[in-house]
Amino acid sequence: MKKIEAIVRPEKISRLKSELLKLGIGGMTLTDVSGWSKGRELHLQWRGQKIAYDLVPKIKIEVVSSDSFADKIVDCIVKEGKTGDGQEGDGVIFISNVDEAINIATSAKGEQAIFHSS
Amino acid sequence: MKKIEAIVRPEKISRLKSELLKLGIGGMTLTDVSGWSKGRELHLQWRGQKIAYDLVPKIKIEVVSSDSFADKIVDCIVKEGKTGDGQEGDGVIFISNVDEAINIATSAKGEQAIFHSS
Amino acid sequence: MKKIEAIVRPEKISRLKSELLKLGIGGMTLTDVSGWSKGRELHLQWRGQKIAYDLVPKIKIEVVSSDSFADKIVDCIVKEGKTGDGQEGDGVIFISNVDEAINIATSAKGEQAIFHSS
Amino acid sequence: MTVTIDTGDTTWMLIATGLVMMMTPALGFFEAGLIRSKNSISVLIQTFSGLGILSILWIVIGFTLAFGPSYNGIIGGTQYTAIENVPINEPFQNYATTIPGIGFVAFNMMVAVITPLLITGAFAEKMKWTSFCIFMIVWSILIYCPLAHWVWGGGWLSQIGFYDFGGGIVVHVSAGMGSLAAALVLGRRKYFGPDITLPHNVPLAVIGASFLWLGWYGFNAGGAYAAGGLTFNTLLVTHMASATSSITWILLSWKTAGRPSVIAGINGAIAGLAGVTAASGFITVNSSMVLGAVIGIASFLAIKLIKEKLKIDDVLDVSSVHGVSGIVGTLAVGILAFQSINPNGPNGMLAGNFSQIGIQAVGIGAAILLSFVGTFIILKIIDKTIGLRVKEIEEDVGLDISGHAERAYTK
Amino acid sequence: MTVTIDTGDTTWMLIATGLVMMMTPALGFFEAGLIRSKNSISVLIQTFSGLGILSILWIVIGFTLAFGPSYNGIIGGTQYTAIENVPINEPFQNYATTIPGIGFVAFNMMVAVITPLLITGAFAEKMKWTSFCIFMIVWSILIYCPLAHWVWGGGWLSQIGFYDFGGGIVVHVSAGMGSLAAALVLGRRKYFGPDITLPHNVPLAVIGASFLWLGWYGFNAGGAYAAGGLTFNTLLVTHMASATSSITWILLSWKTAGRPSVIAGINGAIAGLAGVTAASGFITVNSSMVLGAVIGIASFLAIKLIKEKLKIDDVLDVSSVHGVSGIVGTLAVGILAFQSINPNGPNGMLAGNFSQIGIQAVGIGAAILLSFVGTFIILKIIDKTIGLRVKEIEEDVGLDISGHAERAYTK
Amino acid sequence: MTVTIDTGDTTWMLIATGLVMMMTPALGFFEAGLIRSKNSISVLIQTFSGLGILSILWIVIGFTLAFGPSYNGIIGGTQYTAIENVPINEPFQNYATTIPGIGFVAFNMMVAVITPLLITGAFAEKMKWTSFCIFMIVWSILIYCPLAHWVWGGGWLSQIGFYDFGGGIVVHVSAGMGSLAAALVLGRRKYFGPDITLPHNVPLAVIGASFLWLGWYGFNAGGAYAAGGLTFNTLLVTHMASATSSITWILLSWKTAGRPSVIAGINGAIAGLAGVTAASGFITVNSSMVLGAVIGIASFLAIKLIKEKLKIDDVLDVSSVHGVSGIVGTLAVGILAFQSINPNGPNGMLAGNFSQIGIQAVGIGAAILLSFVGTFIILKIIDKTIGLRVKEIEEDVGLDISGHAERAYTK
Ligand SMILES: Nc1ncnc2c1ncn2[C@@H]1O[C@H](COP(=O)(O)OP(=O)(O)O)[C@@H](O)[C@H]1O
Ligand SMILES: Nc1ncnc2c1ncn2[C@@H]1O[C@H](COP(=O)(O)OP(=O)(O)O)[C@@H](O)[C@H]1O
Ligand SMILES: Nc1ncnc2c1ncn2[C@@H]1O[C@H](COP(=O)(O)OP(=O)(O)O)[C@@H](O)[C@H]1O
Repeated sequence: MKKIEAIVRPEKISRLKSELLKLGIGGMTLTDVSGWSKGRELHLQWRGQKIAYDLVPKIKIEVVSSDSFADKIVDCIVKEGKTGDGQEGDGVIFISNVDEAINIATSAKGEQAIFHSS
Repeated sequence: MKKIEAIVRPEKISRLKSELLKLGIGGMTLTDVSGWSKGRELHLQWRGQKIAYDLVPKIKIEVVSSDSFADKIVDCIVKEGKTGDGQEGDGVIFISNVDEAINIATSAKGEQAIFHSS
Repeated sequence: MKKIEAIVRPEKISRLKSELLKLGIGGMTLTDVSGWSKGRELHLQWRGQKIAYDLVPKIKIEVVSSDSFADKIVDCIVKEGKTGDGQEGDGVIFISNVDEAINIATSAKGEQAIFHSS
Repeated sequence: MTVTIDTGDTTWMLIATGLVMMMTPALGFFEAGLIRSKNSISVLIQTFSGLGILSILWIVIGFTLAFGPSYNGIIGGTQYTAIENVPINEPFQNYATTIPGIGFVAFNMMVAVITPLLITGAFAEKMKWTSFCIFMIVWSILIYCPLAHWVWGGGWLSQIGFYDFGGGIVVHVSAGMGSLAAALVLGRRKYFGPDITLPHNVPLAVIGASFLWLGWYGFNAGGAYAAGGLTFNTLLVTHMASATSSITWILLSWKTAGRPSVIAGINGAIAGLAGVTAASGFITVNSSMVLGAVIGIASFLAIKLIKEKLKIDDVLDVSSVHGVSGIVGTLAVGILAFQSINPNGPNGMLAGNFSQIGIQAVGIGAAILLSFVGTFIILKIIDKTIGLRVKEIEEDVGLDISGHAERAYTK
Repeated sequence: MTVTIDTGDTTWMLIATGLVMMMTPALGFFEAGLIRSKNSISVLIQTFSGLGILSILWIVIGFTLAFGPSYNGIIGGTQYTAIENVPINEPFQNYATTIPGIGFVAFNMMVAVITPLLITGAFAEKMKWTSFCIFMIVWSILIYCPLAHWVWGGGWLSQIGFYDFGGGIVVHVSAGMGSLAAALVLGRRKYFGPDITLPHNVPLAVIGASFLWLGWYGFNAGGAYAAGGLTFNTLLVTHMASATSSITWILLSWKTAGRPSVIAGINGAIAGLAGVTAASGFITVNSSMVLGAVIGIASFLAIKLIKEKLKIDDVLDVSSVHGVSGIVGTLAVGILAFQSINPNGPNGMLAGNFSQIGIQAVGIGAAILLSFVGTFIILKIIDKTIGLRVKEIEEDVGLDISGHAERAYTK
Repeated sequence: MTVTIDTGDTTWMLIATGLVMMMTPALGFFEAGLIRSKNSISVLIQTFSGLGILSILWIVIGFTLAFGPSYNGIIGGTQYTAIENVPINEPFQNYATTIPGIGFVAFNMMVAVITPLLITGAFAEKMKWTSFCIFMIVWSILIYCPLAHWVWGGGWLSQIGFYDFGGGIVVHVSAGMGSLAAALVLGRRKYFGPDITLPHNVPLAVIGASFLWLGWYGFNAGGAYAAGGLTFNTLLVTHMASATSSITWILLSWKTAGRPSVIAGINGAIAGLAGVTAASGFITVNSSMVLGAVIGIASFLAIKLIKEKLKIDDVLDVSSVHGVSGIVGTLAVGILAFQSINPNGPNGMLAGNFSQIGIQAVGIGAAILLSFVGTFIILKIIDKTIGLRVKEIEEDVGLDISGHAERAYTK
């Protein structure tokens, strides 16, 4: 299985969520994070000390899916998460490997654990 | 080493934590998240727009452990995290591989980094 | 690519961030977490029930980088994150593998996705 | 008694009215802070919409049922329906004779608004908003208005010489016993136990408690309907009972849980304030310090009994904090009252009058009966018809999202 | 008319002054809670620094422009510059004749402070703090002071028999129409739409709204400059309009969005309070309940029109909640006023006087013209010179970090 | 002087008492918002339990030590122990002669409660709750009561003609210098520096500051013990000093850190309020604007010196915000006071009296000596016996969990 981890704009969440739903994913987990990435620093000051305080609130979406399904999810996130032509700040997606998944309620393992129905 | 990532009910945390403790794990990290999974959507509306706003507050527990110890941890979480007979919403556990761990204070690496004592 | 995940003291963040910046990393994501690790439990009570309530607020920094760059990042975090001589509570770093990265705005993949400039 | 408007007295009642109005949202902050984030909006909308609904109800019918000319000491007549015949530029002849009649209506509105809303603490995290609305209206008409009439509107309790200065039974015993009934009818929350009773925003709860404390100056000392020595004595009695009860709770939390708790501190303060209400206009400041400590102990132990032993899920312990406290304080009138403090009040045991405590007990008994049984019946009927509790999935998701499509906090 | 200080009246005005002062920070809480976390500090500093800046301005020049001896009914003279010649131990001869002259200055300062700050709701999340400061000062001098003079300082509107008790046009229409102009000049926020209008801290917004509600007792009933029947009637009229408008909004939110909303509840309350302001000292409590419902409907629909149809990004809907409400309520004076309530006020249609409504319309028209056009021009000039909006990257990062190097919350 | 109760004056003092009471929880919100989340409960419980403990202490012994018949101008006698002999329905003969005696006790209680609690700002995030409790009691008896007696109870400072209207030295210099001593005795927090001084909840701090501002109307204008021109002048003087000091701080933060800061704004307001306290009942509104700016600059620079240069970890800068401000404002009485404003006050330099400033300096010196040395000794003794600071691990985990088993926020 794959874990798809996307850092996206908070404004995009509600539409993104319903699109992922339509795709038929089994679940997702959202975390409030703050992000920084190159080229976006604002040089600010704090109590007289110069600091680069440029963290932007973002939301991290994590979806674990079967290997084959992962690409569709990535495409969906890219499509929904994009703002304009190459605009900065739309975020990134990371894909990594998951060895095993276990559903706590049913003790189901593997892909069974992450797909209730269908 | 393995990373065990469990998304569980907030109500279960205090007991779960003390059980993991008894097992002898070296540490854990908790994050407030919100989750959604299939079959649990409530169709709601927001300012007149129909949306499926069905995120449930959950807590993510992350434990990094030696490969051999991972199963015990999973069993413990499944045991403590379960509510009734196959009840929805009890959560999921994901297991993935961790290449290396470093303790910042001691610069210890590998399994030394995650087990202070014992 | 590698994901470097460090759980550090909140007090250390501002300096750590600017050091990582100097190194030339492409981005990072911060999450508020709470952590527990062995040997640090305080036995407290809550409404008359004995519980070990010993979660300490920490910040998780995640940086995804090229394989070759990972070590430099780890060294930087260790250097900045250390408080005194082997003092507890300075945190841990975990390194794991990332299969793919995609920049949402540009659709760039791999290391292109995580390095805007340079 | 002269019946002319005094600007000083009127100003005091303008303020007291404002202070008591403010208690309703403050109650919302107090409660919302002490429950889980996912249900906090549901409580805020209950108190906020309750303020609107019950204010309208009071103007339309409530005031006249409570303070209209008495039908056999049971209920007020309809003379003041829609505040018809209420004097604006003169005082009433029989109530609050130095402030405008409409001021008497306004002050008592705020008291009438907050009373049923206290019960929200018993069914927070459980009850549907629609059922809540209906319940508020019915309870106010069937329980609050009669009780207010019996005690303050010339009804039978006042005729037998029962005394309740600020609303010990009218407000606190009635809401407290109503809460006990509500907790029984609605049953326990899912996963009832210490794990779900973590307050989500303690500073918010402390803000609520602090403004409740301040508002109570208006609630109790406003009952003097004038500004003078008695008013200030009432204010100070109120303050000291809160102070001693709060400290008592902090010490008890320290003893039982090993750590002094701020949540104990604010709950103790509310218990002291609720408890001293009945007696606040009749006793000395020194008595109030003793009374506050007794109220603190009684209400603290009551929680241990009701919630921990009997496992009755009165979410915010209204039955103890208001109910038990109110009983203790109303009884205390029969012990601690002195006519040297308030010539229009009774003497208690310490002043040599051993009969007053019996009369006080009658009043308490009547209030318990009316409010416990009445609430039980009202809620059972609503339950059988439109239902009281949210669905299980709604409880899981939280009442905020499921019932109001709102979240308390976003980034 | 006797011109001696009355301690009761003076105490009422001391309190009313405090209550209205408190509305300014409360406005900040209300607004900050309803916008995104990353911009919440920027609004808090606007209201807090506005309180400082506009207070100083009022002492130095504002009071005399509004209340100094009239130049042809257009603007006040400079007799009271830096409050020179303001009596401390006696009342003014022509205003508020039972309280110290300096008390009249202080109470009206608080009204003058909050009025321009209401417009912050229109440009929250968009505007630079420096431009904000300049705008406040200019707007106060060019729009608020003349308007206050026309209505309350003996200016031409008062001379033609226009009545505005608490500030229906002086405060709410002027701020509301100024907000409309501001929203047009500043344009929409990035990603304007429902996704960015999630309030970040609802309890904070409810705290703000609750203290605005309480403060409005001072705002409106303070306009009586005395404590008596009219004062209490005004307080209760204010309260009931808020109650009915709040409930109206909750019902409308339920109907249109499927769920009763607490944010609707608090917005409705503010709309009711703003709306009833003009009429609060002239009408009966029963009328105010009808008026509150009408204001609620009008302001709710106005948002649908202005924000959802016309896509004008008046961030917190000041144009509807204050502007449209203020218009409705000021017109209502011409319908609902009774001299039996206030002998110094007008009679409206229901009292048989059909001409008053025309005069009220003239006042409303004048206020709209002055404030909409005036605000538009002022902002255009500032925009062309030092600029109004923050940079796009600053909007992304949030005004708190970019403009103030502060974050509302950390761990 | 007539000695009869006036309802208007009494109402003003009822309110002023309430306003000052409210300042204690407001202080808690202000402080809790400005420190780290993990220690915020520990401050809330200090202010809340302090309100209880110090109220009881005041009734039992404090009032009589401060206001009982003087022993040689040093301390009050025991005539009013447990408020025995305090008149309820008449005024005192020598204090506040138009309000009930018990009202004088109540108002002064609230002032006596908040004074020691100001010092919590110096040892927040460091001190054990038990040691805090003991310290409060001892400090109140040994430092506050004598000082209040010297200035207001007929003691030696009042005999030599020293004037302090609202508590410039009694409250602010004493708490400020006590804080300096406390910071020295307790030492620095772990990792002391800008990284740990991020405020965790700015809106909470602004709520606190706003209600402190409002409460200060009662604190200063309550010192008139009556409602009239002087009362209103005092209120406005207080307001304007806060306004100008707040704006001064915002400008200074802009200049030194490149961004206007809301935290500077609220700190500046508190500095202005604390600073003007001594002079508030003696000076003109126009003087107060100048004084506010001077206080703002002095207190801002004091922080640079004490915290940034000398690295003294007075956590919330009480020594600067209250101490230095209080010194400046108390001296200013000797310059700006006019008997035309307050015939019972002094004339200052501008009114041609060059000797007053010397007397003021004597009072300031006495207060610094008593409070700095006294606090130092008291804390050293507590430190040697039961200890002052929490353990290092408790500081890491946070005082909330370790000391109170509570967390401010959960989900
Ligand atoms: N190399 C990286 N490692 C971890 N997180 C990253 C990395 N690059 C980007 N991110 C996350 O993605 C977010 C968005 O990145 P990006 O699209 O480059 O936008 P921005 O211009 O807002 O930084 C960042 O704020 C950060 O949270
Ligand atoms: N495929 C998945 N990917 C990521 N997170 C998931 C996935 N499936 C479930 N989760 C997480 O686990 C939580 C609980 O899942 P589950 O037990 O299916 O319960 P529920 O019925 O509450 O959705 C979800 O709320 C979500 O946070
Ligand atoms: N095995 C582990 N798995 C997950 N998180 C861990 C593990 N060990 C430590 N951590 C995280 O790192 C944090 C710091 O660890 P450590 O340096 O051991 O400090 P401390 O003494 O504060 O526990 C912990 O609070 C926890 O969040």
